[in-house]
Amino acid sequence: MSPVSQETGQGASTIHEVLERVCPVMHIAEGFLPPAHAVAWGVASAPFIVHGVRSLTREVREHPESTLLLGASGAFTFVLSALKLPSVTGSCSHPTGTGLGAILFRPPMMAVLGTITLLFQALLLAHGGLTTLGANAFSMAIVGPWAGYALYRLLRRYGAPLMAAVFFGAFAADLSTYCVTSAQLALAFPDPVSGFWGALGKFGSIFALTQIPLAVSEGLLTVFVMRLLVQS
Amino acid sequence: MLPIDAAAHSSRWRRRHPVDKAVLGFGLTALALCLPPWPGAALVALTALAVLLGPAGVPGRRLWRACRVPLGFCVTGAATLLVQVAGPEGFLSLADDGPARAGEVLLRTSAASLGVLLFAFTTPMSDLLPRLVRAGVPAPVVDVALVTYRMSFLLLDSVRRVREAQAARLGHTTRAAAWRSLASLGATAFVRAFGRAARLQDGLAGRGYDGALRVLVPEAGVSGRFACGSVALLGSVTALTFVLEGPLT
Amino acid sequence: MSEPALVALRGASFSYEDGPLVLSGLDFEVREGRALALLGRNGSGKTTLMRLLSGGLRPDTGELTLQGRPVAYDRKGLTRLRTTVQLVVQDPDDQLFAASVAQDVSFGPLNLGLPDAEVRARVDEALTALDIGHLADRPTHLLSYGQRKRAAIAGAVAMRPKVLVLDEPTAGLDPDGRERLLATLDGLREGGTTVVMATHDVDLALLWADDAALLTPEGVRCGPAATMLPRTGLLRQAGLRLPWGVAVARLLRSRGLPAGAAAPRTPEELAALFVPGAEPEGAEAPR
Amino acid sequence: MSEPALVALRGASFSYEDGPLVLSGLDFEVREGRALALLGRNGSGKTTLMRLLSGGLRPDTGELTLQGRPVAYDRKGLTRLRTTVQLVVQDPDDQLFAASVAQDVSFGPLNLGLPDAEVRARVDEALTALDIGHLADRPTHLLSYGQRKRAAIAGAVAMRPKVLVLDEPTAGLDPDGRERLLATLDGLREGGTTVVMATHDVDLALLWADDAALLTPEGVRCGPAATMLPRTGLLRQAGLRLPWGVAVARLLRSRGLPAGAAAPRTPEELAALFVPGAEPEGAEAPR
Repeated sequence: MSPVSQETGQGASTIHEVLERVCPVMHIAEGFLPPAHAVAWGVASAPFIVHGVRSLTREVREHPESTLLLGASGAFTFVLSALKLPSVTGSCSHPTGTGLGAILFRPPMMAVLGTITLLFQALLLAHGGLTTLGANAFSMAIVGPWAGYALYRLLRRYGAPLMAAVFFGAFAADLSTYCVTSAQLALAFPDPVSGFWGALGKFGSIFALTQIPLAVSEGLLTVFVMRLLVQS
Repeated sequence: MLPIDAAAHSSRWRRRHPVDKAVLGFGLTALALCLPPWPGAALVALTALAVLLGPAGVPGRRLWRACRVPLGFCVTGAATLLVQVAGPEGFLSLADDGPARAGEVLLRTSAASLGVLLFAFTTPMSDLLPRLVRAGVPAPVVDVALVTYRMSFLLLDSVRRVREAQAARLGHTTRAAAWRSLASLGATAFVRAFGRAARLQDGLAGRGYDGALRVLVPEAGVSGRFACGSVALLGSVTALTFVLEGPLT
Repeated sequence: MSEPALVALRGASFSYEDGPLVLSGLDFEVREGRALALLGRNGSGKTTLMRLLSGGLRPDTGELTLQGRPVAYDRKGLTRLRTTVQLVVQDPDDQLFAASVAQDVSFGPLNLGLPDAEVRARVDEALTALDIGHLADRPTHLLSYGQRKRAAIAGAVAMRPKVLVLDEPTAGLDPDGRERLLATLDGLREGGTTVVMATHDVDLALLWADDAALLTPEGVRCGPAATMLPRTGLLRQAGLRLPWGVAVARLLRSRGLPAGAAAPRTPEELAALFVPGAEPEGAEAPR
Repeated sequence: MSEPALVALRGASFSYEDGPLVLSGLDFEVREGRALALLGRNGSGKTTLMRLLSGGLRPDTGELTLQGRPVAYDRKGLTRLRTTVQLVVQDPDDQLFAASVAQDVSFGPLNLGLPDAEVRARVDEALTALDIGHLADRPTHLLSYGQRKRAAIAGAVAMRPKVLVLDEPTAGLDPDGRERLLATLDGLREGGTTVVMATHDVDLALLWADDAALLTPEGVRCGPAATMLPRTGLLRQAGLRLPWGVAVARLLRSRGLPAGAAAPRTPEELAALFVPGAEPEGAEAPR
């Protein structure tokens, strides 16, 4: 394969490259968490996912045509998280898509769509994992969307302009996702000396601090996309 | 397309019931998590690798390519275990048991990943998703997942073509252009996804679409022999771990 | 013919929400066993007409009848309609939703409430009719365009419709693929299915169809293909051109070469008009 | 011609990841001012070849040259390539991503870093060339298929490429739309753009192209359209049929009617082969 490379700033030419050649995906990998933690995060996610499944089932029962629309939303979430995000600092990452998804489809739906996306990423791309599905769902499909959506609604209620609310919503969704990931890792691997807080510092500086510029990028992207969507 | 997906559809074990492959693959993953990493996870990894490359017939190159992805995360994550914060030797210092912990985590992750990959490389989504209903997942969720799966490929394809068209008009040469391109790519993907859904709705109406996506599950039986063999294999790995644990540690 | 048409629209008008009238006071019928080509320019309402016929849209005024009886747009009426008329849209991706070909084809029969064994039999039958039995377990997203097109048609055929309506079935196919598809359609016709096809291609219509229906601004004009398609004025109204053979025969005739009045459908038929004789080697008919 | 080709591939091979070789050891060139038709069956690699020419893909081996100089796949080299060769893909929706037609067409010129006035001038020029000046402010999703196709071509034309490569530009257009598009392409050619077109339609290729390139399993075979397209064996290798006019002329000739050796492109040319004389009324040429 020799598609014209990303590095020269040109288009990717195979899906494979669009997806994974460029930069790492920040899902907790298969088997990375000890069994007790994996189970605990699964239990913590369960009520949110069950709640999401209930509202999805209700939605489909009331509006049968929404099956296809929800499927389209899922595909959009999946594809969005596969795009490459140019960062303001030059490093790169994928958008989480959780902020945009939460604003467009609401957090309960995102709990289900996000989990489906994570399942596909685990089985089709080896991103993330099944044993860590609970933990990843908690950060990406639950905390991220809820945090982003909450901030978005709050800002809107206090009269912030739409695009400002969208920016901070997406920013918060992205950043909170990675803060939770760092905390999950710190809980599983406390520092031998300074314990949880030291570990949080370590993981945070790798997974959350480096994410701040990327969260800015995701906020900007979300604003641009929303602006185009509002236009058309 | 997606290499794991393509491999699964042409897998030698394609005809096996997903439960067969789940018992073996997820069993190995469970062992990787539960057994002591040394020598347990190492044994699990070796077993999974042997099954993948041997009887399951997965090409080594494809497997390696799929493995590279999680490895990046694991190495970064494991590296943090090498250092400790605020110890007696300064703010950041090497942790005494760092290499051991990092090694254990790497072993466990690799072994667990190989177990899931054994399932993923041999079981296409078309065999798995419709059966989830029988496993208790509500049908509407499975339907949505089914559409998500199908439409993701269409959408990825569109996104690939749109990106290339943008590149052809120099859409990635400057940072401003790259942002402009990415934003319109995201918006296009959204519009495309919902346009597709609307047209699919019309396309399916004639065949009686009423919101439920009923499909016939491929015929395949759970093989008692395969399941017994898998359990026996898992048992031997466990036993071997406990036998070797003493001498090796 | 006193027998009622298999499917017919009587005085049907239709407009999309907030849009202008697409079809107005339209009469149109599909007769059993007659291969029918539906011709007209882009935007003339071909697709709308096909969706009205297959129940995807409901006429604003006028009615749709099946074997003389008006269609009721309730569950029972629609089921009757769907087992009589099946539409295959132009883009196969608008019809394929499932992860594998066999699963997709099974969707319609399952919705009819048939038992699994019967569904499986229908799926096999449809895949065989479309010559894609070997693709049954293949995922739809790994198929070529031509294969996806066949899979989409198989999904409709599995409903065992009396009438199969195809929107531009040969669009995007290369000459070989086109020829194979036409052969497949001939097979379906022999099996008793009435086939209707929308197309831009007058040469194809003349070659393949018994009857031609032309959508003009003045309404739809139907008749035997061999008498409809040489009518220059009518074709011009429908935004179409004369078929090649007809155009050449007319030119040669007007220049004094003697020839019959038939509308030649292939180069062979055209040549035979002028010089009756055995077929030579090496000259293949474009279809 | 000793002048180097405008664009050329030399010994180019390409395969998609994990896939078989699509093209191997391919030599292909586009000569300035020659209308070139690229023909071949589905899956023969037409689209891949066009993506290689326009820099969307990079050959695994061999090289792409612009006016004799190899293309460097860095930012500067690709910019040079993309201001020389522009590809218009088959589905216009893959190329239209801005909200309005004018915005979409301005995308390329803006990325060239041109001043606003110049961008505006280029957009106007491109819209005029494609005859869609009146659609400038229309949202792209409200356009008809033919209009979207024109808008997509305008986006490429606004880059002022020396070579415009079009993938099946007439697919999905009705005869009128097709004729208008061909007239537009003639206009672009008169303006100095070299046009390359991939198509399945041998009649169209014979009518429109100066040169024809046939993709066969043995490689690509190029030559003047009038000598390439009557070659039955070569066409069969490429999965194609003889053009209508050629097939009829050959049949008539083989039956003893006297005629020249030319490949007739229209019914008129065909008729004139046998009965030279004035054009009669009422028989229009299908294009």
